[in-house]
Amino acid sequence: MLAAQSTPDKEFEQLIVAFCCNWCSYAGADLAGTARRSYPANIKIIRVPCSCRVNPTFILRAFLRGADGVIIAGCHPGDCHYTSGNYFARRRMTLLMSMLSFLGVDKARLRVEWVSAAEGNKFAEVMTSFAETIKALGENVKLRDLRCKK
Amino acid sequence: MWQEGTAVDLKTTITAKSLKNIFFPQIENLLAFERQGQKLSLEQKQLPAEKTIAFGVRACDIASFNLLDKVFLKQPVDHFYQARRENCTLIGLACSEPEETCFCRTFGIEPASPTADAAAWLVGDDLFWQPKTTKGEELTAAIKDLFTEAEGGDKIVAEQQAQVQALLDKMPLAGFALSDEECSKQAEIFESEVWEELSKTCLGCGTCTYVCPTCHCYDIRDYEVNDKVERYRCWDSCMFSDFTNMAGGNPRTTRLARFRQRYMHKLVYFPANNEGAYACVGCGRRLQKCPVSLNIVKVAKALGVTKNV
Amino acid sequence: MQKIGVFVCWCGSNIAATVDVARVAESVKSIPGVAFAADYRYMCSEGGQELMQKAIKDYGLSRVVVCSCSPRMHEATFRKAAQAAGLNPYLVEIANIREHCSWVHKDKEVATAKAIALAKAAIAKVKLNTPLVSGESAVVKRALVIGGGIAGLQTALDIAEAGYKVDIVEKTPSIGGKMSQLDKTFPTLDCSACILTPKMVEAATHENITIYTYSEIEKVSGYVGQFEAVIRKKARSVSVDRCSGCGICSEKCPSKKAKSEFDQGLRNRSAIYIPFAQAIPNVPVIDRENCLKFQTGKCGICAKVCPAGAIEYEQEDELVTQKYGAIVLATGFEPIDMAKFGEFNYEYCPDVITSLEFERLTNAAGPTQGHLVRLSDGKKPKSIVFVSCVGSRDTTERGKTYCSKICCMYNAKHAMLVKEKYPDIDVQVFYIDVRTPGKSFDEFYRRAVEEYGVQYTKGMVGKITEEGDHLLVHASDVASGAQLSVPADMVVLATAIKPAADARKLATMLTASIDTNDFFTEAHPKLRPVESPTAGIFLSGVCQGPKDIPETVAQAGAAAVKVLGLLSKDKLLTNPCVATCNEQTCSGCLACEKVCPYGAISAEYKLVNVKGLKERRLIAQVNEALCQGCGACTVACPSGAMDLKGFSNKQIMAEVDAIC
Amino acid sequence: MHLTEKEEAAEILRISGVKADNCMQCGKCSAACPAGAKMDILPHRFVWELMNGRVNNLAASNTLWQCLSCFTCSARCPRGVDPAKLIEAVRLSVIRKQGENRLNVDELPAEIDEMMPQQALVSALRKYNK
Amino acid sequence: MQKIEQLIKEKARDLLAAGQVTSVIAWQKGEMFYDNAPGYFDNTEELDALVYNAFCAANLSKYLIANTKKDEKTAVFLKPCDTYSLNQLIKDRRVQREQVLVIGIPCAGMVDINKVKAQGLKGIIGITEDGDNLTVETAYGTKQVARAEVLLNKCLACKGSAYAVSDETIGEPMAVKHAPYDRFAVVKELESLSPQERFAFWQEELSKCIRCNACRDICPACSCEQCLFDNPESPLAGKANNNSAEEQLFHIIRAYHVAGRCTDCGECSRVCPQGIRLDLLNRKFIKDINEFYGDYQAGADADTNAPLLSFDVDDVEPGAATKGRE
Repeated sequence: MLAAQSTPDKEFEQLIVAFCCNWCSYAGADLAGTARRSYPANIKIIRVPCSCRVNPTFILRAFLRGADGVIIAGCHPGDCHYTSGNYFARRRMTLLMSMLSFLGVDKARLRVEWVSAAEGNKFAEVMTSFAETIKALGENVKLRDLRCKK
Repeated sequence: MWQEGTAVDLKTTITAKSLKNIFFPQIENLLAFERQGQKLSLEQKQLPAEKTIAFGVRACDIASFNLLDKVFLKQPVDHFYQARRENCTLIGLACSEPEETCFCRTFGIEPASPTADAAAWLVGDDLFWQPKTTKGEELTAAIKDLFTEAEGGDKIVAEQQAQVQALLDKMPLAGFALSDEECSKQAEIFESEVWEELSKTCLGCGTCTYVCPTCHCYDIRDYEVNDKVERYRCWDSCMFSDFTNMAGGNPRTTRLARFRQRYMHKLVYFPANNEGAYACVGCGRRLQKCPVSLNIVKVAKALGVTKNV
Repeated sequence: MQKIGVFVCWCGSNIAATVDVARVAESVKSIPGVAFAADYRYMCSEGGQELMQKAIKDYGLSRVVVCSCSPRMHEATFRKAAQAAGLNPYLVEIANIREHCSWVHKDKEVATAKAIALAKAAIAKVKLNTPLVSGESAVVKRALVIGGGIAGLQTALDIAEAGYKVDIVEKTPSIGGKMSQLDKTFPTLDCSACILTPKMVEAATHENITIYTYSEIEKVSGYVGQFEAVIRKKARSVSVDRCSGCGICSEKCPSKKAKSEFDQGLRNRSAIYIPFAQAIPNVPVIDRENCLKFQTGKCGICAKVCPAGAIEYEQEDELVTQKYGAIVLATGFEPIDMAKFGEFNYEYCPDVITSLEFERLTNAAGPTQGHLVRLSDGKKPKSIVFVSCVGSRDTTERGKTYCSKICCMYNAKHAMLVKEKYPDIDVQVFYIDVRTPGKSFDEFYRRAVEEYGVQYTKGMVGKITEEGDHLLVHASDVASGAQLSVPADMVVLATAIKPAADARKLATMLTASIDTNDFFTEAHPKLRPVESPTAGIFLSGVCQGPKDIPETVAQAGAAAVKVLGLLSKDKLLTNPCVATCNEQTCSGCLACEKVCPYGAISAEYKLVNVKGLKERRLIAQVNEALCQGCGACTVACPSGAMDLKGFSNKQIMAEVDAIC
Repeated sequence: MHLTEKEEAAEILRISGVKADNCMQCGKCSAACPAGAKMDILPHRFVWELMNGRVNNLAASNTLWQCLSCFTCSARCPRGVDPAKLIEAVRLSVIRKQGENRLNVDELPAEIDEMMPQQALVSALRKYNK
Repeated sequence: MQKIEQLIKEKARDLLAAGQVTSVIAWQKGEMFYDNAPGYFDNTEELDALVYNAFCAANLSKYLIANTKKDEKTAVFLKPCDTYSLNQLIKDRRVQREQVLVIGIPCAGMVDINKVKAQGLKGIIGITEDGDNLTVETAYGTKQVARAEVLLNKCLACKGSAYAVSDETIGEPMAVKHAPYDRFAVVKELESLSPQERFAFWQEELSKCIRCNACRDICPACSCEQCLFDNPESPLAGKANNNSAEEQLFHIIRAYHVAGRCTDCGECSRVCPQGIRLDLLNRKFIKDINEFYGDYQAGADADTNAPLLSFDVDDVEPGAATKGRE
């Protein structure tokens, strides 16, 4: 049975995947850009039409491939461009987070945030605070496919 | 793998999972290759070289290794299997309390006298030991101070063997025997309409193939890992829907076809290619583990290839 | 093998300053499938697009990745450019290395590494792009305008003039909105009713315009070109056809204790009332809360006295369903509530009033027939103080952070009107900054000071207290540094303005974006100020942000032109990134149909050929016209049969793999 | 170490934690200040001076001692600036420079003069018992 | 249970003889007495192989999927807990209700042969039921065993004798006598552990998985035409777990797919050849759904919307939900 051991070769370089919904949080990220708000560079944003497009298998795949943290940003409940998208996303992510925690994976590695198109500052703050949480948690060794880590 | 300090359980007659994975593990990386520009570098995984001892192997599992040898050691030889097989000394342990699902005698296997590198009998607290092959001799020599000459050992062992035979005769599957002549009528069995009825309730899950000690099918896949590609081998089951996915399509699309193939391989095709040796050792794991209790005994009876003994 | 062209944009220095664009182009060259990679100073410019088109032709590129600014900015531009070069526009992917990289990371090394990672993700995704063709959906040649103020009227008139049908839905019993409450309007001081009433009549009589007053929007569904709105026509309890507007019923009505909303509560009105003289339609409405007939079942005098027999107590709310191609939001504004501003003593001193109440006082049709008198004792005031920025420019949670823009002008207007009619009244205005920008506005304000002797004092009013029969205004004169306690007979507060109360409810209904101050967010503050990001929804008037009447009318016209741009098309290109169901793996459980917000999924029995086996199965079908591409169904589908074109499971997985 | 006036002003702003730059000089704090009449430098000008790096005239002003710390100005300020805290900060910096205290505690007369307004007693205690 | 078997045989004979149904689904005798298997009975002669005793745990509702595709009428004998699965299949449109004749049969709790063996009994030849005890006849002598001690885990969490859906019923409802049992007890216990201990528990438990897919293929809620893991197109297809991450991945996704549709019938952990406690994963989801979105029993009826296919405007926020339970 392969024990998952972490190999802290070089200074731990965290890798965070952010799924941002095109209408709100992606626009919030753009606004954070235009306002020149900075946040850690190891956060990489994937654009999805709505937070309800994020399939838990994408998140598990990201963890499997070595992501240390995954954050899903969507519109504030009620403001979704597709009326009910983020409500479904909210339920799906609540159950997924609870199950990951049940399996012993640190719950804080997966986070859901509601950021509107007008909240550039909040986007930058959320990303910075998430990066700090992940740095504190250290490298993700529990859900990582040992063959895939670079 | 046994580590220091873990208790040894010799009581259970048959293990849940078969022992084939000590020679033919469920997943195994065969080789890896990498492309630098136009050059392709090949990295052969070195063959497992560590010496191992398998203690407490039942007669049926030992017989299954002989069947697996017929597959993996025939040309072209599977080096990985061969390396593991040669580096391992098998010590058979005779059955003292057979299960009701055991029918190893149907295939001419003596539960009480295992034919491994060395045989052992556990009677009460003392263990009787008898080396059989050169490897067995070497091992016995290496640990000879553990042994004391057992006088009258044969008598006690023979007594246990008789006892086992008597117990087995009481079992429900005692009278189950296959007629070689019936099993060789390949076309007739293939056309039999019994398959329809039998295969209807099969789930097509693959438990029987993975717990069976003699099943040896595997799938090879290339796994893209960053800029390297690893070729790895893993068990596969003929019961899975995509088992025979080929370039041209999938010849066995219905569950009936897959179900029939599984049993015909055990009862008909394998004996035809291997001098009449059935691809089954009667360990009974399938009888216990199949979710819908389908097994070779029921199929054989339905096909009418049994003979009464 | 794909032939991918990668174009890395400098964006002048916006990207090139913190991202080594040459190294990005260089490092992607080694990725299998990339046939061409180059960096260019301005990819969105003429030259940039030509570079791309030339490369597509010369290298026979099958896919294009542009590493530049946000796709929300120039995705359309690059797609058109690719299309012009003969490549399907949906084979272009954008890597956002400006807003998400160069602008937010200072260290060049780090930013370049991230840009390369984002480029790799885009390349991984573009390999799996499939050529898509936009579908078409018909456009209903009818527009809906929500709100009957000057903004709604102007937009409706401009649309109707172009020959399209327009419906106006107004919440209050009459169109006219806040402008109908004003006395004079700046900068020309012409009477508000004189310039508004003709527009109201024009709208009422225009054959292309239908007006629903005393009505609200119940529900809106559908999407651009195919909206469907349900309008709730609240029961007026008066028959619009038979009523002649004689007003006898209002006179005779015994219940007079309701406060008139039109007069900002400065006088009462009867339960059956016409809000103001020039109201259109000139038909009264029964306010059921205050009507004795509805509350106690007795009375019924109005029915008896009505010469035309137009009173219909049993009238019920009526739901009208109507299809529209475009919807314009013109919901206007309201003054903020003074409850949190105790220091001005608004609730206890009747002589401390808001500017809108002042408008009613000076209006000839107002409660005092235009005579400027104190509300406490009815006497003529000898001195009036105007206070600017009450609740505006306030970063605490009491007020609004923004400047309400119109108060400085109407303060000067009020000051001049008082001085012109009653030269002996002392008028003082306390201000922080007088903001009267634009054509002839500053001259207007200076005229109040130089010709009419209005006293402007720079300094915010701190507190208002009562002293005997007059008020004491405590302020400071920031210029001289002195503390003032100015006696005043009347104080007018220029309160901040906020969007109408039900703006947020409408935003949810229309899925239009709305900001934290409840103003509707425009698609782009500079380039698309009159459109909502939600296609087919347009913004007219103060609902989009504080503005005065000239700007409102200008923006109303602009919104109308945008609507005409939409309605003039017979067919609209629909978004091709819609869901699609793989018949081979669909097990017909229709979990997708339950999560689809647009009801775009139905089910049909079809003969499906799965690996040679023909079977009759229930298969989910996507109506490509209704589907908006949110993707909820793709996750609800356990077998992965439902996928989304443009954002397919494999594409997103490829991006995740490329990033991790 | 001897700070220039500009540095001292910046230091006071830092200690008080007040974001003086938010001030738009609307004068509402001075308008509502109950002790404003007797102050030579009204609160809004107090903030203005500090914003522009001048503190000496503030240290010499009587505002420091007239201010009753009733915090009306801070409550009313529409920009969330806290003038009372700035006045307090300057007052503290003055008190800490020994010898410049206005009144020594033991100089207070034994029995308190009944004409002394209650408010003055309270603010005096606030000022001295720091 | 003997007389119930007789009633079932008569019922099946009448139905087949009258041609009301083309086939009947029930249990048929196996080689030993405890390995009864689900069986299709198309004519009355086959009926003597029909059996109903303490070893008929298999949930027959999933077999209806195949039959209702061939628009024939099928009769099926369902225990109370199986009827929930049928409701779920009807809700997922995998079974056409009008082509199924559901006959509810009482159940006094099914016996787990491994628990019998765990009591030290080997070489079992026969078991007879009398009242609350079982006499077990083995090659080494006979022994008395109390039924309550050898019940299947899933019967300990029996949902009562009511049928969620049935056209007709046979016999009187029987109660399952077992010690009081909280089906979430183990889940709660696991939740109280530290993340490290939980991870170790699951890594140990899931490492036994040999990916034989029995859990997926027996599960009535897992009824896709082609499963995600078999579909070469899907990026998650895979035949074996290469490391602990992939083991967890397979089980999280399998449990997630049936979340809100799992009726807690317990078949997955019954058939797992490696004895992995898979029902704990499903019960964790059920416990969460009950806690966050109100008690929900999948299959209680055939129309209420599954929790993951509906929403409420003021649902709990994802982060908050797991606060406090580190």
